[in-house]
Amino acid sequence: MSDFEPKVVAFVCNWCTYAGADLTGTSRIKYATNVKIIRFPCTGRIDFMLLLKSFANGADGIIISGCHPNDCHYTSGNFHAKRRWIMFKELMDFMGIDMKRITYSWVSAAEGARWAEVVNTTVARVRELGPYVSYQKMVNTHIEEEVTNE
Amino acid sequence: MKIGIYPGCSLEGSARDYNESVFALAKAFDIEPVQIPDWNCCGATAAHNLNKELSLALPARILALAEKHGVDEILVPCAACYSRLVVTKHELQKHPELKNRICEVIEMDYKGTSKIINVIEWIDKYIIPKLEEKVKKPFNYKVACYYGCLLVRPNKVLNYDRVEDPQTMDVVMSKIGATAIDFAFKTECCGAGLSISRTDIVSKLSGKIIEDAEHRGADAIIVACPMCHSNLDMRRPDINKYWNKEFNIPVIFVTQAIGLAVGLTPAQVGLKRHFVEVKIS
Amino acid sequence: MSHSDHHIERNSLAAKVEKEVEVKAQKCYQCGKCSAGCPVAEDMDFPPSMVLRMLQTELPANDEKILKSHSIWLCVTCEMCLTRCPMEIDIPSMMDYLRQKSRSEGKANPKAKNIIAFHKSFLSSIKHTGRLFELGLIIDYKRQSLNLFQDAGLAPKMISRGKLHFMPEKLKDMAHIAKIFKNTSK
Amino acid sequence: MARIGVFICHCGENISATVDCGKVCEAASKLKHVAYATEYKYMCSDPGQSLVKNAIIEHKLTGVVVSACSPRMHEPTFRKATAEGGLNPFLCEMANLREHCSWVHEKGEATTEKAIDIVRTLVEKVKRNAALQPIRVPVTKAALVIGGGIAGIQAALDIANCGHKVIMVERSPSIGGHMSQLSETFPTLDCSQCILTPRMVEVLQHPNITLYSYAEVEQLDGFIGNFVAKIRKKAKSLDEKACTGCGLCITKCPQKKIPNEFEEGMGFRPAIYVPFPQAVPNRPVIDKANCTYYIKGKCKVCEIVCPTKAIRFDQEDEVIDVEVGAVVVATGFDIKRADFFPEYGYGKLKDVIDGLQFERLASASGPTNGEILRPSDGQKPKNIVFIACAGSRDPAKGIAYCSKICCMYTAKHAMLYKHKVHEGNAHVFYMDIRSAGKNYDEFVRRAIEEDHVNYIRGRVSTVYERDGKLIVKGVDTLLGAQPVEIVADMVVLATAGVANPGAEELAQRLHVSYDSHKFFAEAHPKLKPVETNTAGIFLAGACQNPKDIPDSVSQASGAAVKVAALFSQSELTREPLVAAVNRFGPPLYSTCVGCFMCQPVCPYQAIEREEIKSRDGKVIKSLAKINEGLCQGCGTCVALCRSKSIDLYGYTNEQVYTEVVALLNDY
Ligand SMILES: Cc1cc2nc3c(=O)[nH]c(=O)nc-3n(C[C@H](O)[C@H](O)[C@H](O)COP(=O)(O)OP(=O)(O)OC[C@H]3O[C@@H](n4cnc5c(N)ncnc54)[C@H](O)[C@@H]3O)c2cc1C
Ligand SMILES: Cc1cc2nc3c(=O)[nH]c(=O)nc-3n(C[C@H](O)[C@H](O)[C@H](O)COP(=O)(O)OP(=O)(O)OC[C@H]3O[C@@H](n4cnc5c(N)ncnc54)[C@H](O)[C@@H]3O)c2cc1C
Ligand code: SF4
Ligand code: SF4
Ligand code: SF4
Ligand code: SF4
Ligand code: SF4
Ligand code: SF4
Ligand code: SF4
Ligand code: SF4
Repeated sequence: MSDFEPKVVAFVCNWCTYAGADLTGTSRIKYATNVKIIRFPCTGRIDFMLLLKSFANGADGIIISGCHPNDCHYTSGNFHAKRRWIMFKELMDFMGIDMKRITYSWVSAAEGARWAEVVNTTVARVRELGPYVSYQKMVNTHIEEEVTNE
Repeated sequence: MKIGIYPGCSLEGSARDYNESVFALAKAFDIEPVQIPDWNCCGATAAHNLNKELSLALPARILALAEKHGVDEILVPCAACYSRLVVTKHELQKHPELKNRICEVIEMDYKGTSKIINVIEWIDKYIIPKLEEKVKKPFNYKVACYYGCLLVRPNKVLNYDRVEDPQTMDVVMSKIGATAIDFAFKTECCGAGLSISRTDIVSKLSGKIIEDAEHRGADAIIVACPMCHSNLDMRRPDINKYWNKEFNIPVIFVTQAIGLAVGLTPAQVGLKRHFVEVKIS
Repeated sequence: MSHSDHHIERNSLAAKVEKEVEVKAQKCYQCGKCSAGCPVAEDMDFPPSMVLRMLQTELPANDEKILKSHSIWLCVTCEMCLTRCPMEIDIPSMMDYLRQKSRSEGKANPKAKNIIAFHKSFLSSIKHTGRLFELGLIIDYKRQSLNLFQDAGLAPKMISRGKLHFMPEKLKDMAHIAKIFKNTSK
Repeated sequence: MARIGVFICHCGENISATVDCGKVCEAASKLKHVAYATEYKYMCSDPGQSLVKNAIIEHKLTGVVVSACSPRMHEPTFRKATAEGGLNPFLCEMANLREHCSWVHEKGEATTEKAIDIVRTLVEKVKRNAALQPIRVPVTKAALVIGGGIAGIQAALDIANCGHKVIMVERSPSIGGHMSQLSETFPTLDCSQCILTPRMVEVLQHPNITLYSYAEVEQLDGFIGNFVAKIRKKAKSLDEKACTGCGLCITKCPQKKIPNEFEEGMGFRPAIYVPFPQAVPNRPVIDKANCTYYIKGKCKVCEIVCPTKAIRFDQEDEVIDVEVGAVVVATGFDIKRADFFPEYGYGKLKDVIDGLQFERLASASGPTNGEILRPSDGQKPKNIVFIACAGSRDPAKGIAYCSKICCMYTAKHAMLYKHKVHEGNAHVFYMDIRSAGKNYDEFVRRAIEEDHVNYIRGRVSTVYERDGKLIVKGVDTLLGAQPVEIVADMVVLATAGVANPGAEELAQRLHVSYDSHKFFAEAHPKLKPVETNTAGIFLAGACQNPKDIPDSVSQASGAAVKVAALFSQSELTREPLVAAVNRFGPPLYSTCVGCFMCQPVCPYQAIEREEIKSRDGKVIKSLAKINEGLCQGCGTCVALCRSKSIDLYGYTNEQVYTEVVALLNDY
């Protein structure tokens, strides 16, 4: 287990967290290489089915991060994201998704250090949890069976 | 609809005059309110000063008794009791756990179904509709309607009339021919809670009310609360001494005024029991 | 996480008032409207807004002053302050709580002796008869307050006007009242 | 077949010191559909950019991935280079190897691996990019200014002076707003009319401004650059061209006892009237609700006396459409009126008045010609009490906010009183003195130190009348809440500044947001204080929150610049990263099921309803449709739509799902 390197996908908004992560870079603050970022215009755009898709494709952890409440570039995109997140979280919980693998956070364009912290704590936590094979197995077996049936 | 009456301790004692006028007036209008059997004291100021649970339990017993006897509407002529009962009902409705606890204390069921009305509401509902035809001797006086604290406060709970410059009693008085003057002390406190223990404060506060009413040329102060009455009437010698004045404006219960207007005698409405002589009528 | 998520243990009187009667002293912005309208403010050692200010400090010395104050006993629960307070601070309920606390901690102001004596006599009258027996109350109060001559003229006048009963009117179910008193005595 | 070019930047050593660029280049060149991969020291330099241009041509590239710094830094640079190479600029993507990789990780295999993952992801994305065209929206270079107070006047003049047409709509018969009612203004005490009237006249005479007074905006359709406003011009019962403004009708109208709004009810006006002598336009209107002729069918005195026969009793409201490219909302505010403060006798006691009434008393053109006289008996008040925060900062009365202007005008009132009634005493009950403006605190200090206004810190509990005097019961909290009782002749309440009546309806008609107190809401509290949520609609003045004149004027000029900037081009070009609801031919038309769940979540009201009609005009289906002029591309609707009928250009479902798969799978 000790050489397990978790794969973590980060869905971030362009205006706050993406810019915040840029600042982490400009400030040369180091963090784990395990996290890779996908840029969205706003957390409001994030379709939570993407989370399932990510887990199915081998992600061990996920970060969702956008502007702080009331600071959304589009005034209320992050608010709607948050609302949908609350609903979706319950659904995923019900479906047996391990919610400890998902971090939902706010990182502003000025919080470079905070982004590094969010990344590092998430990676550490997911490392602790180990690879999320149970989910991948479940989804992927299903696909393979379909393929062999053809 | 069954209308009950909760007289409260003072109507049985120091405010017998009020009691007599309420019942005489009811009779004149063919209403027969039934006393809530075996009622107890509401606990008044003393209870909530010293013991919160007791201050809810005592009124709760009264309300539970009313419910038990199928009373839909309880007339509470004493403003202090009225306030205690409404506040208790409100508190128990707001806090279900508290309600359960109080039900345990009083060992009775309580649902909160009976409506609690004060004397003005009662007059409004049962007397006013038939008043016009019955007025024999219009009450042609200038009156200062004194509401006191407990008829309108706490306003958010009682939800009765405007808390500043209330009007309901003024309107009732105008229906029997009186002129209600504008009066700055309508809802100032008379000091009721300190009635016996701090006569000096009571004399000061009650005196202000009397002074203002007299100053504005009122012939009488109209009240709807036995506490207000005892402070403004029975305490008059103390007040006069404290203020070094000779105030002699009479203090009349709203039910007495209406009673006189519909032809009841001063004795029937208990006027002779007053300390300050009522020269009018 | 909300801004108010500070989990600091507070043991002040203000914290107790907040817990017991849901009155948040910190909401008071010291406008003074309560004191301006309070009928007994001028007789108080600390007008209501000052009591709130002292609570806000959360200093033991101020808490002590409040519990030992005359003010809390002079408040007549007229509700004027609550009616007009812009922040809707329930001072009357707070005063009720402070009085009970003051007495249970044996800190009641000596000047309030008569006021407390009266309330006690009142309750004891109810305890024994279920209703208020006014003559009994006056006698008991005089005994407790040793204020024998106060109101000497009142009783005879009341009697002559049929306003004082000589015998208490007792409830039928006195046992019930006794139980209620017992159940609520902590 | 896609042919993607990958350009790996060293950024001097910024990237290459930790990322093995050669290895990334090699890996990139092996990716499916990558036709060309190269590395270079400074991609953003001129030779670097030429590298992209030439490669596009040489290798017939269909997509470009510049693997360098953050797209927030150089995306425009490389999109431009891509366009210069003859490719649609939206077919260029940037892989962030610097801020998100080389700068945040140590040198090593994992870092290079991550760089490769990032490049792969963007290669997959760019394959699915569409060649987008910038959205061009024509701009109607005329602005609508709603409200003719000082804010509206300032905005209108500024825009008009930039050479653009302005249509000003004012609800009342004259422009001027509250400022026209003021006597003198803080912090300099100059005469309000003297500085305002020239501005009002300028509006009337400006060749670029069309003024519709006694008019209201009934409806606003369209979007930035292309609005259509429906304006109702209320019937003035007057032919404005024929009327010379002689005023004969006004003096002869027998109906004289109508409370004068301009004088705040402290005077009367006839049924045909001009609100105040300096009114603009200076032509009367007939107040139909109070005119004897309209009520009883008889009178017509005005018509008889009018020398130019200008009266038109049969005139009807007229509704006109105007086309504008931008809107400035400047409808101002109001103050809390009577019966709000029963404990102070406001609305009941004649000598308890509000701030605007005091302004009229202090105004040389007011009902008392500038003498401070109390309304009840016309006596000069010897003792006057001002109560600040009357209703503001009072959650129990529903207003928790500070009205911002009243500390200042209260100090001004007390000062004016002292200047006019030398022997009088002025007392101010206050909670805090909020005077944070240039020369403001000095002004308040002057009232206290030089004019000896008695400031008492504490709130008043009650005001009642006794023997013609007003008893004011307060406390001095700085003296331990010591009671203060003042026997006053007059009490002035600085009542809360509130939203104008009708503000909520107007906001709904304009589709702009408003706060819980019905004040118009800005797009961002700090960085977009003059914009609204709706592109092309701007705010000026006290309609946003209570403000004084300097603040109102500054904001109005700010709004004017925003409008002028918009009008500086004849077309608006916008990034085409907007959402769209899918459409196909019959029988399905779209997968949109018409639930319209997306409509309320859009922060920009960009989602409209479209009706698909059959040949005979019957509505077959209602579908969501996105107005690309309004959409800002946040994508909230996309994530929300359950039938997946909406997609966002630049971030399509296909693109983002592919990114996830590519990021996690090394193939
Ligand atoms: C008592 C008092 C004293 C003051 N003293 C001073 C002072 O000394 N110095 C100072 O700097 N500021 C002072 N002010 C503040 C000053 O009045 C405001 O800053 C200023 O009036 C704001 O201008 P405005 O144009 O935003 O709004 P307003 O003056 O309110 O003008 C708004 C205009 O819009 C019109 N309108 C409203 N709704 C509509 C609609 N739906 N359609 C069309 N038109 C509409 C109105 O009729 C009005 O003409 C004082 C305010 C008060 C209340
Ligand atoms: C402690 C503190 C906390 C604050 N917190 C907040 C807050 O929470 N929210 C808020 O809204 N506001 C806050 N402010 C106020 C905020 O900082 C100012 O409103 C804002 O900075 C003003 O912006 P400015 O561009 O006018 O001036 P500045 O920020 O001062 O910028 C002026 C610029 O001009 C340059 N400059 C100066 N002279 C010359 C010259 N001769 N030639 C060329 N360049 C020159 C300076 O180097 C500087 O870059 C705070 C201020 C302080 C002091
Ligand atoms: S406002 Fe929206 S777009 Fe902006 S950074 Fe936040 S979540 Fe992202
Ligand atoms: S009125 Fe309310 S806010 Fe004002 S001082 Fe009293 S308690 Fe505090
Ligand atoms: S309730 Fe007590 S504190 Fe409040 S105004 Fe009345 S006497 Fe004063
Ligand atoms: S018709 Fe109307 S406006 Fe004209 S004079 Fe008569 S009342 Fe006045
Ligand atoms: S309507 Fe006629 S009378 Fe009236 S102002 Fe105009 S021109 Fe003069
Ligand atoms: S500006 Fe001054 S008077 Fe007005 S609400 Fe604010 S603090 Fe009160
Ligand atoms: S100087 Fe600063 S701290 Fe002092 S009152 Fe003004 S704004 Fe407040
Ligand atoms: S992308 Fe955002 S702005 Fe555009 S229509 Fe959808 S919700 Fe509205």
